[in-house]
Amino acid sequence: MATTAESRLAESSRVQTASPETSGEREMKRRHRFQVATYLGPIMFVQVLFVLAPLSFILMFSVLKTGPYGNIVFELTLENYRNLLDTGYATVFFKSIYYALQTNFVCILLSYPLAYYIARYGGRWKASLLLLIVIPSWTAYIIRLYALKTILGSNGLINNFLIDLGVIQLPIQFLYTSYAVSAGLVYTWLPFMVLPLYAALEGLDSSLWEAAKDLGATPVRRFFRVTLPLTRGGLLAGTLLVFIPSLGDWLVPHLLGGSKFMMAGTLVAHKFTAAGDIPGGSCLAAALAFVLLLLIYFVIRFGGRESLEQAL
Amino acid sequence: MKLRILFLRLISLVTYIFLWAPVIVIIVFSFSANKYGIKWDGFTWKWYAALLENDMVRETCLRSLVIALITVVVSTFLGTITAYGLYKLKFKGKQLLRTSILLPIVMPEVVTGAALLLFFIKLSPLQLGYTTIIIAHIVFSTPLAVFVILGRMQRIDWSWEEASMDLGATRLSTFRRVIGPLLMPGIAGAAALIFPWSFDDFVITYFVSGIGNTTLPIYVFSQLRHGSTPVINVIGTLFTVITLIGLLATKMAEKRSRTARL
Amino acid sequence: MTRSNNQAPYAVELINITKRFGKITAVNDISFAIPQGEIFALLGPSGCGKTTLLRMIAGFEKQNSGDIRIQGEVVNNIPPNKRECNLVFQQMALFPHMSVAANVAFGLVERKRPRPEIKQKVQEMLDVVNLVGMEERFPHQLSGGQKQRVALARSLALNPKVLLLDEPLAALDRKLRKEMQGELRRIQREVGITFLYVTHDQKVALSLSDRMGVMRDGKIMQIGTPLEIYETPQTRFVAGFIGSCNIFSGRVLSKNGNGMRFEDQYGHSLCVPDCKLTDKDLVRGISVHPEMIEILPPHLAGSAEKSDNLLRGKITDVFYQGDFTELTIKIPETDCRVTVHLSRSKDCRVPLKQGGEVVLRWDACHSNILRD
Amino acid sequence: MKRRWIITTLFLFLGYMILNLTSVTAIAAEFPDYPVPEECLQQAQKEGKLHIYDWADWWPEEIYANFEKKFGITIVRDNFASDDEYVAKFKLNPNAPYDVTLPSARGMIQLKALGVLSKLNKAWIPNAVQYLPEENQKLIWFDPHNAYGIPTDSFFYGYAYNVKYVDSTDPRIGSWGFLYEENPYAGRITMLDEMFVVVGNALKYLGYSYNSDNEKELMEVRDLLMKQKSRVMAYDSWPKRLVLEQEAWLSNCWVGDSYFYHQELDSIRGCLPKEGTEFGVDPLVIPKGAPHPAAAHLFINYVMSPEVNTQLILGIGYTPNHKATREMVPQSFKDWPGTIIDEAYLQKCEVINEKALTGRGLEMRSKIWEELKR
Repeated sequence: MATTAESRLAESSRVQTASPETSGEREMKRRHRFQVATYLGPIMFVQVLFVLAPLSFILMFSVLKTGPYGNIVFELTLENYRNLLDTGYATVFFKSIYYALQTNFVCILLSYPLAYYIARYGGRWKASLLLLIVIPSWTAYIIRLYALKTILGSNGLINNFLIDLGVIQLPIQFLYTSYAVSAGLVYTWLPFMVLPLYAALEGLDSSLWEAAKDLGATPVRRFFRVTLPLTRGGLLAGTLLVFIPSLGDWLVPHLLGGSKFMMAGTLVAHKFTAAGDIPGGSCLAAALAFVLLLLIYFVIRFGGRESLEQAL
Repeated sequence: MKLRILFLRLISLVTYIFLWAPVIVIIVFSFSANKYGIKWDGFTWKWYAALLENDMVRETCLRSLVIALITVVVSTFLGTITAYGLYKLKFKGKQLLRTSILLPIVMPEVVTGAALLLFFIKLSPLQLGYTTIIIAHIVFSTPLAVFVILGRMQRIDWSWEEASMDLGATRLSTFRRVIGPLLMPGIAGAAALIFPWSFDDFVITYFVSGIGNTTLPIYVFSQLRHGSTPVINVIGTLFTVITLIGLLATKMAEKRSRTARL
Repeated sequence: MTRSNNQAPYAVELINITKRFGKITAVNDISFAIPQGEIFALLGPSGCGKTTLLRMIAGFEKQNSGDIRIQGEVVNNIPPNKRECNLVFQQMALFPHMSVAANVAFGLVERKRPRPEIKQKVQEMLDVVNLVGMEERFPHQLSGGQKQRVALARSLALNPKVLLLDEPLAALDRKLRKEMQGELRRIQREVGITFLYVTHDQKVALSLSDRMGVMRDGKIMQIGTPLEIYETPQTRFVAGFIGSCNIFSGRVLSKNGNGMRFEDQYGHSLCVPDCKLTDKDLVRGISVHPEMIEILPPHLAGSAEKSDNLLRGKITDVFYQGDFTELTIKIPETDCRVTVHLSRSKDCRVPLKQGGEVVLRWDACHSNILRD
Repeated sequence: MKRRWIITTLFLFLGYMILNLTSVTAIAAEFPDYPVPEECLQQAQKEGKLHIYDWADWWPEEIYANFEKKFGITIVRDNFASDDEYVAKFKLNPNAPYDVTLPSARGMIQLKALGVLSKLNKAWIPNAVQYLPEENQKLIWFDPHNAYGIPTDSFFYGYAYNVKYVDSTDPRIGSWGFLYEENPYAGRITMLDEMFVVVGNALKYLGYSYNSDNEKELMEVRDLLMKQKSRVMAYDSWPKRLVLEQEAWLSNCWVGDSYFYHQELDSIRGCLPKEGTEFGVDPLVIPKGAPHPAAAHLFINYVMSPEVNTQLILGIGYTPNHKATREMVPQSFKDWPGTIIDEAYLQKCEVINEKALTGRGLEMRSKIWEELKR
């Protein structure tokens, strides 16, 4: 009995060494699998259960019907997607994309010089100057939007100031215009542009500028040929961090735009609440998600994933 | 050259004013006697007194604080081990996992909130409440933690880890004594990002909150609907001041510990 | 530092070790053993698998097949933190957030030794590496050499059965490297621990080790004392790598009383010492160290003895190196170039200028036989 | 390092402790002079808790505080800001565990259609039975005999205007036309941010039914609203601050709101348009599966006692439904347009119904609204 077991053991060990996968390799694979499970199991669990499942849930709802009082009828239909094309939601989407792009552009215009200034001339105040950008965003977002409302109102600070200066006689209507919405969006998301840009600019070796200067580039050319291309990653990351939330923003058009127009986010919220059309809302949410994923895809494709992740 | 710096300074100054104006308005008007907190009608402390009497503010504030704390602890922990796994291990589907981790950040909050809400009530045994709020916050903030900590990991010399193991430390002890302390700036950075976000989140919380767990932002929102009340300005002021004090304190502590070391 | 007497004769034994990364074989069926108390250097160009081998011994990589024994005990399945061998990293890997003392104490704390013992051991180790008084410094406050000493002390503190060193001197400047080499030898004698030293710098390997192995493409080419390796490299790789030898390919034509007659690929007839152990068919070439070649003016060529090898050539390059001068000499009508190192003390009767005609001469016994 | 962890854990623990401690311990109640069914009271006190889902910052806080004090029952409140939000909550989660909710008529219609309301136990709410008038009940088509909901007040829509800026001699004042048609106050007008209300009142102005689902009529409304939009400053359901700061001069609102604006700012006048408007009620309803049904009935009975209801009406400025409250409110309140409604005006009003809320009517309204907000 013992001898047979031994011989079997010997045989099995022989087979092991003969096979291309040795025991060492197998042991390594097993340990590797165990490590993957330990370190990444939890996040996979969270991702599958609370990200992928809910998002597919949204997709599922988007092909259902709405009953007369807004109840969900479990009947498959593509009507929601058809509605997407012919009820002018496209206009809302395009308009939101336009606003988001505008916000993004203004953010870049304001943040680039700022980030550049801090990175190059900040000296020992760098950290403090950065904190000064971040701290306002730690005061509740809604409270700040209301304060912005106070500033922009026709009896607000800007108008009073201008009237006192004698620049204008009658208050200008800032609040509840598209300008107010843009200002609100820029205000809210500006720090998210400054930080990645700063990180990118800070990482630049100053000898690069010197080299460019040495090679006779003018400041403008130096900027466009050296600085800008090298901070592309930060710019892309900032763009995503600003573009996405401003596209989906809900409160800014509501509070600062006087609910006079909707952005994509408002529309989704509206569909879920006022219109009471959950399948329709799901469909819009899916469409919005799709548009964004497309965008991310292009950013990753042309900007590189690393630059994006690093800037995050 | 001079002109360029001047121009940069000017734009920076304008941007700083733009960022800080609303905050300063909040702080100034929290002392204004004006009933709607939108005009200067003389100095008063009464809104601060009113805050003390307001149970709702205290309760919601505490609630938000607890939610934010739990979120920070869980998501930095999850973020750390995930970042570690993503950084150190090679396996099939890693890129897919990375992309899927990005998803919650790139989805508009409205979509995330709506999706989670539908999921919680239709498919999960969980009642809407603290658990769902915290889960939703963790879902959103873990990716932030992962990428912030991953960024820090790229700056760590990994021979430190091997050196520690080589000197007889177990994996756990290596993490506790070597990698953990070295990752701390990243973890702290992630926490500093997540805490205010979680504390301040309106959209996602609005969707997934249940009975009797109104958080501070939701309370503030419902209060502000009817015209801003000065008490809200007081809350805003207190937060700004507390943040500033906290930051100053950490700075001082850092400085002292640095000098002490030398 | 007393060690138990009933120890195995070898500190480290490698038995048929093979390691593959995907399709690439990094270490290919290597076996050798290092006796107790020896400094063994593993020399090879970068990418030859020497670091992989070291990491396998330390336990950070797992071999695909073969056994590793440390003092006779098979350690294949023992994780790095349980192996009684320590690694000194090339980048030193001092923990930046810990003081020198804390760094040195790290492993002892991990082993839960009592506090006084740790303290004493740290002092002892700092004493060995000449760093007493630096306990409270942090790594960023130390110079390169000091960091190296701390790294060494940190590993030695655990009293390992073998200390693995991964090019620890590569990051240092020349002078410091030299100094640290001496220090390493001194420390090794003092603590009596077996060192396995990996390097790509043949000078370090030659001067530091008791024995050394030369590696190439995952295989050990030759093992021996530095003298053996330097004087009698067996393959042209070793010959070239260890001392930039001149190599002549060819075969042995005949054996005679004084030695063997060797003809290289260009038809030059050279004299090679007869090695009793060598079958003449195994000789594939010879190597000659450049410093063994003498330069004579052309008219003195006739004065050479029978055992001498003579070649005529033209100087193409002259490199002044300080303690010696390196000459490149081309043998006319062939592609053959010979390098000669002319020491300053040796008097040379030839004007060293480009285009000058010279005769090269070396003694037959300085021709070393190559087998590949 | 270790100490930091301990502190963090402690903080978390403390946080949870304090969260759990916030409930006030029950205080034994002295019982009021209105009928309280003994059985209901006993069960309610055993339940000890009441989950209310109602409008944010609307009803006076004392009503809840007094109830808690009186009966020793802890109230947990959640708020919504619009009927839509309210309905959406139940649509997404039909089992939302609330005991009492306060929708408007529209919300109640939709909830009833979703089948999530439970029938009231009339024996437990004697006050409601005693004080609710008959005449309204004919209009409230969706809930005959108040079987599912007890209307605490009624509401009508109108507008408030500021005589300091608005020409009070304009002959169109008194009609919806003043708000919807061309006027010199462009950029100073706010409209409610409510789809059914804005569309419905426009229909009333044009002489059609509030609930019309006629395409031609609704298209007319669309044109009217699109033209009006250029003059609108904001669609804001809570324009109080704008009105009182005199940024908005002409403001679409609930009748009760204008009464309060007037209390704070003398130059504000209210108007109940002569073309009629929606007549609605704000009923208290109990969802199916409410965890504390007795406490819910107790609360409804409490709110329908004359004193509490008067306190409520004076706190919100809406039209009283309650027979006794109508007598108890002061004369100045009675004089404000729209707070006390006569039978003749009521005939011009309509209650919202399924023609507007479902099918073609809803579809057209959504389209108009989405186009308006594009």
